[in-house]
Amino acid sequence: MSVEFCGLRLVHPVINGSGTFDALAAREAFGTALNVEFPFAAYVSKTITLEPRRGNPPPRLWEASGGLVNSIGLPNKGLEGYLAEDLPALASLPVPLITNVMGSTAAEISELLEACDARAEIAAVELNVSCPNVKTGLDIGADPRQLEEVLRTVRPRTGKPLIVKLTPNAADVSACALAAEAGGANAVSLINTLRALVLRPVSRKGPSAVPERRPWLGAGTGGLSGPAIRAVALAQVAAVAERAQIPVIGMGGVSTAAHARDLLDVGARLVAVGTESFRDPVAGAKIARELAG
Amino acid sequence: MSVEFCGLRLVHPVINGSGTFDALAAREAFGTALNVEFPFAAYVSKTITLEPRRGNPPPRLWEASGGLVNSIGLPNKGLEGYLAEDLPALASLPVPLITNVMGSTAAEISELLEACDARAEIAAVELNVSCPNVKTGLDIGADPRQLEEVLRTVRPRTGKPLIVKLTPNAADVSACALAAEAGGANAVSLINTLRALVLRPVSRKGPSAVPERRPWLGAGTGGLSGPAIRAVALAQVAAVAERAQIPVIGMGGVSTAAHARDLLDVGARLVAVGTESFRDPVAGAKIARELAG
Amino acid sequence: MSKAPFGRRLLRVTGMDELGAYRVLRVADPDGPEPEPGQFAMLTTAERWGAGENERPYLARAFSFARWRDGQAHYLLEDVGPGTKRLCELSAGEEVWTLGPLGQGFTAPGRVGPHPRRAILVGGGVGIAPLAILQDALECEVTVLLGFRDGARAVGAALLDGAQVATDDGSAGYHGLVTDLLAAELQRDPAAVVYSCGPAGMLEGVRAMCAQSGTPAQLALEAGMACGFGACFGCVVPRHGGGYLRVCVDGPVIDAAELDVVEEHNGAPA
Amino acid sequence: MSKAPFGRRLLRVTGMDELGAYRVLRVADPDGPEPEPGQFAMLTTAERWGAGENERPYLARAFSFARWRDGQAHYLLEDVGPGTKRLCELSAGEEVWTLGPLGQGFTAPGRVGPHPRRAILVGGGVGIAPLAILQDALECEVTVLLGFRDGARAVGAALLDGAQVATDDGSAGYHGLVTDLLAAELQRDPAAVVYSCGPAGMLEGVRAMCAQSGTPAQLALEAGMACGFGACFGCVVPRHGGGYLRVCVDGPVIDAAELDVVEEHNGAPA
Ligand SMILES: Cc1cc2nc3c(=O)[nH]c(=O)nc-3n(C[C@H](O)[C@H](O)[C@H](O)COP(=O)(O)OP(=O)(O)OC[C@H]3O[C@@H](n4cnc5c(N)ncnc54)[C@H](O)[C@@H]3O)c2cc1C
Ligand SMILES: Cc1cc2nc3c(=O)[nH]c(=O)nc-3n(C[C@H](O)[C@H](O)[C@H](O)COP(=O)(O)OP(=O)(O)OC[C@H]3O[C@@H](n4cnc5c(N)ncnc54)[C@H](O)[C@@H]3O)c2cc1C
Ligand SMILES: Cc1cc2nc3c(=O)[nH]c(=O)nc-3n(C[C@H](O)[C@H](O)[C@H](O)COP(=O)(O)O)c2cc1C
Ligand SMILES: Cc1cc2nc3c(=O)[nH]c(=O)nc-3n(C[C@H](O)[C@H](O)[C@H](O)COP(=O)(O)O)c2cc1C
Ligand code: FES
Ligand code: FES
Repeated sequence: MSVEFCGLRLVHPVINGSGTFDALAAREAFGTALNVEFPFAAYVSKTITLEPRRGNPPPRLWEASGGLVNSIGLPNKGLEGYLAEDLPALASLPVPLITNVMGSTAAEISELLEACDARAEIAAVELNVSCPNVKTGLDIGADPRQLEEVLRTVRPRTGKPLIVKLTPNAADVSACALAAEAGGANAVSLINTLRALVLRPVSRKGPSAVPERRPWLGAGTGGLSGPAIRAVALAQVAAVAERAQIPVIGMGGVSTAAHARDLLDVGARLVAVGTESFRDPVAGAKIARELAG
Repeated sequence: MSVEFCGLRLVHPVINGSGTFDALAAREAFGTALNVEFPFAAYVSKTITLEPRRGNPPPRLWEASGGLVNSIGLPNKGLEGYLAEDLPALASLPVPLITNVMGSTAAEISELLEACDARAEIAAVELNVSCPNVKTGLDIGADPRQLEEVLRTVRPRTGKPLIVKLTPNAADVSACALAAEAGGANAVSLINTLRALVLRPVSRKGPSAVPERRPWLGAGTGGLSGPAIRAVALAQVAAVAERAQIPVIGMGGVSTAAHARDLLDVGARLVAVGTESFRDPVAGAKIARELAG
Repeated sequence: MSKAPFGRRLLRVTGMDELGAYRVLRVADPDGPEPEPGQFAMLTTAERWGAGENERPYLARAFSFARWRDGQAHYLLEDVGPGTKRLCELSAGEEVWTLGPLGQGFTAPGRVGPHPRRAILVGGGVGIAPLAILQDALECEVTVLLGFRDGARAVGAALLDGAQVATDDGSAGYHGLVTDLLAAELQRDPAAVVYSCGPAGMLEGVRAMCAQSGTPAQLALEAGMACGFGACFGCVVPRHGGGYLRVCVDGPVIDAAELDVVEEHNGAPA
Repeated sequence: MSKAPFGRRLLRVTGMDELGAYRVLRVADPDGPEPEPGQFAMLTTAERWGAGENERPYLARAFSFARWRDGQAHYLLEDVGPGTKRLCELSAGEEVWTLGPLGQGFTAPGRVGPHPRRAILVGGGVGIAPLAILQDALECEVTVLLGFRDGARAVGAALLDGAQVATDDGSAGYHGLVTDLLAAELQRDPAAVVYSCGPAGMLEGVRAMCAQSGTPAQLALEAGMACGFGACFGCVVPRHGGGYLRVCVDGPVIDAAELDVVEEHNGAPA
């Protein structure tokens, strides 16, 4: 099952979706068992921004029909904190490290890429142009022209493989993938969460006066992940894989090897597991094992 | 619960999604009971095109996680057949009739609108610019500029209320809604199905040779509807209702009065029920009754 | 055609019996209209529909009426996936949402052929279900030919009277295809009306054979269905002369002359 | 902190008992590490998780260990939604996926306060669960104060020894808030360590009271959780000094000094 990806050799084709597995927290919770069969063939960090971010106010989660709506808001220590505190620890993981970054301007992204480029612990960089929870990044990812332009600017800043994580909230995702390719991306990954909204439930008690309905999530809208988006993900991954020359990382609602198989069969080189890891932290390993068997 | 919509007075705010209820077939199946409590406050026809269409080859359906993927392909008798054969029968329904049409060019759409304008049985026209199963129509709906331009051309062809059914497969649906408004639409409706793909299951028997994976649906890709898309629909309807001045028909995954309430509370004037009617043909009436109670 | 009450109804399960590899589900429907042979209902369980592997079943599933007796509907079930599995788990006292009777049933022999001396019922697997209720209604001479994959399924033949049985593996009755039995019957006397229900391959055999011998045939088809009452346009099969038929409202029983060929349209992998 | 085995484990239910308005679920975990008081597990049933109204539950649900005895985990359950409803339906012999023990438990009195003469356990509703296993472990003098909405819930007080009970409706014990009882205890002798778990409003009362009297307090918080092991960043509460704490890995037991205020963050309508 070993697979080549942007010059990296991975032991199997299953990795994690950014922001859905905190290897350092998992090591605290599960101890050394984590490293015995690390569930992913490469580890993708959560999104790192230039400045530290606290993330969004709670509540941040909602259980939807066959899925999860989240609005986490990219909490992270900022580039400096990540490089100084987390990177040395992440380097001890038994798999290659992919650092996911996001910036709202080409200048910001350049700075992020340069900093990553300087660090040997990082095997590849994933650029998040797709997070629906944060204003920045969204526009770049949804507009092919802008995406290509930004990439042309930032691409020279790192010699490491550059993966562009596309936004699914676009009219034509494969056009965005081609723009990423033209801009110098070595791979694309998709899909990120679908823009979604849930409201606070109506009070059961109380008088009949119409209550003012507010969003449930602290930040207003969120992103839908999990089984509910699986068929949408498969369509987008297939459309991108058909047109793009560069390898594709497919994700969205994968919870079994059969779902992973579908993504690989429409042309994905790697598959990422996100929400399913919340239900079972070893889901990635199980899926990889079943794919191989 | 009576509600005003584009000059029409509807007895309640629940209608059907285009293509999800065939009133004439239902009358055959259920007899006159259908008219006793017709489940919708207005009846929306399935999409009518200029020429007759057979629709897509089977299979046309797939049961997805919390939803349905379909690729029906807009089978219909064509404008002439519809006006001659179906319209007289539909006119006997106890509610106003909204005719849904689709054309791939402004000229085609103009012809459709003009023909509808001439018929007193039709209370309003819904223009489908969003069907993911058919190449035509998609581009118009996803690009605000093109949408506005087309609407400016076709709008004068009818004095009846014109509803534009937007595509959800767009980067910024509210921009499309504003374009529709600027182009002269009297209302917008959303969401249509999300572009989706499912593959034929891998054979359980047979040798280990990797089978060629083909799409399950006869036409390749399809559209996802039902509970799985509910949170996505709510986000899009809220975004549109916040910015548009014209009334909004909200739909997507509504299966209970609570779901309908959510859409109304984020600003929809009417709510449409689609896939849930497949599970229970009186779902619309039940939801309307519960909303009122 | 019996019209269905508008809206699905919550009905009580009165029994669930094993019949070889199949189950027979009985549901009390004292106020429901009596179905015509060949009609079907859309069923979902009241509880735990939406559960299970792959988050299915979600939509209702279609089942032929296999019998109608004492205000009870009988259905013959084969567990082939999440929906049928869930239905097979039911026991007396539980509840089922029922929408129906739906669709076009079989046309009586007198209205099909010119001089119908007898009816030949050709069933395959769980597709024997609508032939049972048809046999209950027929007054002419009836020949019953039923094919099954194996002996456990062949037990289902008890649902009909006087059936000649064929099995793929020879474990019961004739070792071979039920269409071999039909060929012999048609050879013996082609002046009959054939009523058939079963897998697509079998139906196609029946269709081709009847076309050749000039025997009118009524075929009860299957197709994946989302609604069962013509709303979704999902259940189509190609019609002779172009276009499609909706199996749920134009069928499920369709005159063989309306079809060029009967094909498996559920995309099931070979 | 006890580390959890990596991956969820399928464990067998050994018992399910009523306890007033609550249920006590027992699960055999012969090979599992013994949890520390205050730790929790993420549970889903092996069957029919994914069913029901609104197509939930889908994600696992968090439950405090209420007791650990003879290789069995005890959980105190209150049916408040689809996940707890499903768990409450379990009976002996069925199976539960278990991930845990997870999170930071209570800190022993000797390591919290300088001269801890006694521990005061303040629980509200189903939040009494982690205080039971804590009481099992404590060796110092213990005062137990438990508040409930009504008499049916107050039956749950039997889970702890020697509890003083308060009910909102006066149907059992003191008529009023458990924090009234705490105020009296702190007045009598503030040199204690307070351990508390319950609804946010109660915890905030406890926090404010202890802050005023200078009594160290350990609060076991709740938050909506998707994972329970720090992966999703979904379960946060604002931390004193800015930023957020993840309740699942920084808690669920959090030193009151780390918090400015305890608020309901599940957005439950008032
Ligand atoms: C008019 C009519 C009458 C019928 N009468 C009977 C009867 O009397 N007795 C009886 O037992 N059956 C009958 N059937 C068939 C019955 O409806 C199906 O067996 C049932 O719908 C299967 O549902 P399931 O959930 O058990 O299995 P599913 O898995 O839904 O169905 C199995 C079939 O669907 C395909 N499939 C697999 N996955 C999916 C998916 N995700 N979405 C869609 N399709 C998928 C498979 O290839 C397979 O062909 C009848 C069907 C029709 C149309
Ligand atoms: C560390 C910890 C320990 C716990 N220990 C216990 C214990 O020992 N015993 C016990 O009974 N409980 C305990 N809980 C609480 C328990 O986890 C919840 O009651 C449970 O998750 C509720 O799940 P549910 O499906 O039954 O109800 P849900 O409906 O999921 O939860 C009810 C709450 O969620 C909100 N809600 C409603 N709809 C949704 C939706 N669609 N998505 C998300 N939220 C929604 C409601 O406002 C309500 O506040 C603990 C929680 C934590 C975090
Ligand atoms: C709680 C949560 C947090 C996420 N955080 C990030 C993130 O920081 N950066 C990012 O690029 N994607 C993030 N994602 C998106 C996932 O990486 C993935 O693209 C998406 O969830 C779809 O996969 P799934 O259905 O398997 O979860 C997040 C998803 C979830 C559910
Ligand atoms: C089987 C099926 C057929 C549909 N046909 C049409 C159509 O002809 N024209 C159209 O504008 N929308 C069509 N739609 C979209 C629905 O009107 C609706 O926008 C969508 O299904 C979302 O609503 P729901 O989740 O309640 O089904 C169709 C949807 C389904 C499921
Ligand atoms: S099943 Fe919906 S039209 Fe036949
Ligand atoms: S529940 Fe996922 S981080 Fe705490």
